[in-house]
Amino acid sequence: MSFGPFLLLAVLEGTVMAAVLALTSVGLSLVFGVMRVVNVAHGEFYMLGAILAWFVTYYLPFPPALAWVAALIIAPLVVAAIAALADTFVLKRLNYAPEATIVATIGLLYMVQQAALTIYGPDARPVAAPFEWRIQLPWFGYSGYKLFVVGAAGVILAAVWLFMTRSTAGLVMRATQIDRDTAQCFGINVDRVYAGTFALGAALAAAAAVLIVPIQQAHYLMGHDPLLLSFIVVIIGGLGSIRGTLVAALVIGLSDGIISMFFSPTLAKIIATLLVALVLVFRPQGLFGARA
Amino acid sequence: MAAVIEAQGLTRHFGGLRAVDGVDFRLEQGEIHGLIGPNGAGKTTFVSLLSGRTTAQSGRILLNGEDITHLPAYTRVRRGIAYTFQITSVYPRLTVFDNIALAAQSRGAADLAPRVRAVLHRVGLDQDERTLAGALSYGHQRLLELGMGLALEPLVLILDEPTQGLAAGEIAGFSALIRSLVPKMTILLIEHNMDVVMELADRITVLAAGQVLAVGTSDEIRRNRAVQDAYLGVDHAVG
Amino acid sequence: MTESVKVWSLHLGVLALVFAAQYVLPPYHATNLARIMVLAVFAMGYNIAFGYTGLLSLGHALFFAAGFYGMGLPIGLLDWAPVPALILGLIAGGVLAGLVGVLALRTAGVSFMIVTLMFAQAGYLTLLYLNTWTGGDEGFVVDRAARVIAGNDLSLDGTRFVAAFGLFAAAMVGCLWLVRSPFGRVMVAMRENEERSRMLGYDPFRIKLIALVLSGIYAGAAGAAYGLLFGYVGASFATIQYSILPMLYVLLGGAGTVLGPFLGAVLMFYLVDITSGYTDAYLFVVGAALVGLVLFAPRGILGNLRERFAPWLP
Amino acid sequence: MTRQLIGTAPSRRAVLKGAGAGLLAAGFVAPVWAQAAPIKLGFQLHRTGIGAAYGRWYERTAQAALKVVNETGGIAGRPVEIIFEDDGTDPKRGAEVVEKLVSQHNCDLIFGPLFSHVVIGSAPRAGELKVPYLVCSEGFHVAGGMLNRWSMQPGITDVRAQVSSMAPWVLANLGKKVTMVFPDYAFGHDHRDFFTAAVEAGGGQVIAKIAVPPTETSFTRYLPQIPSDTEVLYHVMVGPAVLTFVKELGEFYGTGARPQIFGFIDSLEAVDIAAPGLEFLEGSHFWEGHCRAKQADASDHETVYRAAVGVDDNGASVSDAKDVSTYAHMFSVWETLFIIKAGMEAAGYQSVADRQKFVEAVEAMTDMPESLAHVQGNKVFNGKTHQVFGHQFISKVEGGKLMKVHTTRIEDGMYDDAVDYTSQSF
Repeated sequence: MSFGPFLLLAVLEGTVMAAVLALTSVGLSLVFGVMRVVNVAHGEFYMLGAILAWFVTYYLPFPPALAWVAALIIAPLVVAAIAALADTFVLKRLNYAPEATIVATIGLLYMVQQAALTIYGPDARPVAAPFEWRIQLPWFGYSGYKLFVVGAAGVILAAVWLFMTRSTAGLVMRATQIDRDTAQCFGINVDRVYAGTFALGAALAAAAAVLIVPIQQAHYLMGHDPLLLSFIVVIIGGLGSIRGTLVAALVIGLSDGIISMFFSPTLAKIIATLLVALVLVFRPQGLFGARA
Repeated sequence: MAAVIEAQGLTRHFGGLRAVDGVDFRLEQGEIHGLIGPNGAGKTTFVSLLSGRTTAQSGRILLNGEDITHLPAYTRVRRGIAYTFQITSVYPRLTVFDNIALAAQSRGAADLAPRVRAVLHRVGLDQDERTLAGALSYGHQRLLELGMGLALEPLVLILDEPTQGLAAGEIAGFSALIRSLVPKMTILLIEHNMDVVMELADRITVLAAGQVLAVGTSDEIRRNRAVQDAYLGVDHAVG
Repeated sequence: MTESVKVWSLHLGVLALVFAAQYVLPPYHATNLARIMVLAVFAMGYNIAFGYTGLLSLGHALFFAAGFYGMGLPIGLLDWAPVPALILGLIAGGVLAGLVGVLALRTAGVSFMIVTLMFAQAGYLTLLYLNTWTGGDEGFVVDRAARVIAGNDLSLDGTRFVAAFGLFAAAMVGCLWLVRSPFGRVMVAMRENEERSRMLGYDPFRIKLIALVLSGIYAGAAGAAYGLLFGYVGASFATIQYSILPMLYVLLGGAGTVLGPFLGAVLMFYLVDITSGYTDAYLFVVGAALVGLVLFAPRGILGNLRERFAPWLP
Repeated sequence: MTRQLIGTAPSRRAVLKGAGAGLLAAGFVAPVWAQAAPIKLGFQLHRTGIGAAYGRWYERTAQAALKVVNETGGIAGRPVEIIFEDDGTDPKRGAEVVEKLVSQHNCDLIFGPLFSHVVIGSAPRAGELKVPYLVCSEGFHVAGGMLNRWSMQPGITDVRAQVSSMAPWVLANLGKKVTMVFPDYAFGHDHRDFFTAAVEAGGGQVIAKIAVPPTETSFTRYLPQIPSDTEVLYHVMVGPAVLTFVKELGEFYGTGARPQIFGFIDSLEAVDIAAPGLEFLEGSHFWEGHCRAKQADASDHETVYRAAVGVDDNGASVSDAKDVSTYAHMFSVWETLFIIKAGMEAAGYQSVADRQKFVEAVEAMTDMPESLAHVQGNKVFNGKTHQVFGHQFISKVEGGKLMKVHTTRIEDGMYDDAVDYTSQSF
């Protein structure tokens, strides 16, 4: 294939990846920003979203499109509820001590993963896309659903943006992020803000999974990769900075596709991982984040 | 007299705030030197510059004539500048012995136990060797903090508000202890309690808005009109 | 009885019991104990960094794997004798820990965890990338003929136990000596209050780097020994699981105690071994153990014991 | 651990046939062999971890084979028991499981693992314990000489044989210029190396080799690397993302021109070939170790086997048509159990003291004719390399079903011995 179409495909793929990555990473970033908690179980919330989507579409007697829409509503809600419980019964009791919460979320990761294996089983199962539509370009074909994913992710992100900037709840969250103690003095129920933030972060991951699951399959080990990638995005974007996270998701998503054109993909991953570590060492505020 | 520490044009700004602004300062061998000034005058920033906890933007710091401006804090400690914290900063989960030992072994591990016990004796904590530092009363923790400073066997001991939170009875003992340290050591004392400063200090430097307002003996400072206006009057009115 | 006598008799007593166990335990448990001892050495190394110095690393699998490959590659590719290969494995762990430390120790807390995690992940991918030599994900078998030291065949259960015990005993005595030394006290001071320690004249970077290198040497020694004693070197030992494993052992047994890592390794090993007999959900048990520990017993078993009954426990 | 003593219930019928109603009336219903100590076989099972999707079907096949063995007299008249232990698809745990099965459960031997790293990690311990270790892995590690005298692969052919025997047919029927897409780890490298060698030997050319990292979950961006003059696209993928790979391949080519596609069924193992998005596979070809869809010429044994395992004519579970089995691989578990039976009976196996005799008995095996014990087809065992050789199948997707179009000869997959285990000591 000649370079032009090759690049076009890389850009298309990169955009899809960026869209999904932005959703999962914003969730992670939100939790870190407001609560100062690094949630290692974030990938498992993503996985739960995908698995729940499978259950919903499998058992609801709706046509694929409707079943998928139902999954997009139900799965994030259920995952959010689970996250809120985890926050109330585990993280809150740890007073959100950074290191203890990391260890605890590692524990949660194992528990969720194993529960998924026991209940859902070891197989990778497909979820039918809400619609089947393929775009045929002169050089290659492309899934119309993937383009829809980009749009849907954009809509969800815009909604989150409006929520954070326009709604009272969003204002309260941002106030808590800036100064927890002062927020408490103003009568903000910080416990509830934290539980809500943790739930919202998890719900975003679950929503990303529902979007992706017609492209990939629901599998109990699928949370690992998005976790690492969203870590990378959140770090590059600057820990806790939502704007930086979005920019980083776009950059990482696009560059991933293009880099792997030039390097052995495994080598590309090694280099990318090392670069992220070095960014954290030498530019802890991230490449795009404002100074801490 | 020779200067142990000499600062020349020391400056440190935080954004628009001129915390320390071109301060010249001499600490003479064997003296107790008081450092006073209203809140926000830059006292803590100034001693942080001396001890190396903060880096200077310009100016020089000399220790016995040697330029230490760019040395990291831990090296300055080893060269003989000890700093005791304003907010008690002992290791609460370690024993009193270990707290002192950590300071003492910074000067070398030989004869550690006897040296630690000598310091404990000096600050009057002989009986508490095995106690966890966190279990000590606040006054004893201040003593422990001071003991850690002593165990470093420094040339200069910087005491950041050592009597803060102490009862009147404790302050007397504390003052006696400090007076016993000179002239072998040199003391730089930051203190809010004017009675303590006036009683202990051989000389006093007054900082205001990051600059030196006056230097002199306690009597000279008391009489200094500028100081009265800028500081003492306010202080007396409040206290 | 002075404290010193008490401490040494307790630890030497434990060592004597562990040594004697090989004559009492059925073969299955004796071999398990040999495995546990080597894993405990790894955990002791982790404990030096995390338990004593307060460095919560998520990248120790890298140093563990460095031991495996530092030992296995020279044997497999260059026909080295086992003893120099073991030593190279140990050095490899220390050198990698030093390299990672020089960079990662510029960060602290959460960033330190993530940076170490990233380095370990890069290390794992590198093992896959260099599959021509490392065997990639499959790994390779260490030739049985190469597992003989001075006529002692390490593939025999008795010899292996003694070899594992030798490493374990050396590691434990070394650890006990270290944490009771003045340097051990400074490590703890870094964990408790880095800023205060700096103002006592200690360079935090240097102290932490030394602790991390020592920790890496332990991990490397354990990895090299595990590969040599059990005859297999593989990239799976470089995965994140093997960074979490020693953390789990240490948290369970008691961070900052000399015997804690071993106790944690024994309990965790049998927790998995026994629960896997009843349910395939033993990972759930591991996860629940982690959550339960940080929630209800953050100091671990020996940590709690020390707090209540035995303040002298190192 | 799951204990399955199928000695009692299923065998009752068989016993009763001979025993007559009198015994039944007397309440004497226990099987005759209840007196004989059972033979205990350890099964190293990927119940959790990355291999769990295969493990589930391996366990199911083992249970089915066990039932048949016990119903037909057990091994040398003794009932057989299988003890399953989960290895988490992890080499360290794998070695511990070997230990546990042998030392704690006193199993006579061990079989069943699939994933190569588990096999390689566990085999040294099996050798030290001097316990037969029969793997169902299709890896080249046994015949490659990396393992030891106690490790054997008598139930399934290895990758090298599979791949080499495909090349002549692919070159003759699909095209000469081949592009390979494979996972960037050991299993994929075996494909790359052995298939490339075979293609070059046959006068063809591998024009591009596209290695995909094992952690990848999306593949479209690798696909433009397929050169446009490719005549045959050879693909093999494993892991949970296989369906994604095949779907994206379909999207990529869409309705445009595309090369011939030849895949290893591993890319679609446990996946319904009629899943939406896979329509483009119509007309493409697959290697199959065992034909998933029941073929017109299927033997009676095959019918019995499907019924016993509970698999329908499409290769899916009889209880859930969407639950597709790992049909192309799991027969190896079945056949291995029957080889264990034959080996033990030939060796006059009594107790663990006869383990060496058992290995020697298996080493002495050569021809394995198609039968209920060898449902996949007849095979030839090479005692020196401990590796079995057999037929391979090439199927074409026709009407959403895999229809067999070619069966290779056993000799097609043979190669020079890389090792002689019989010269090694026990």
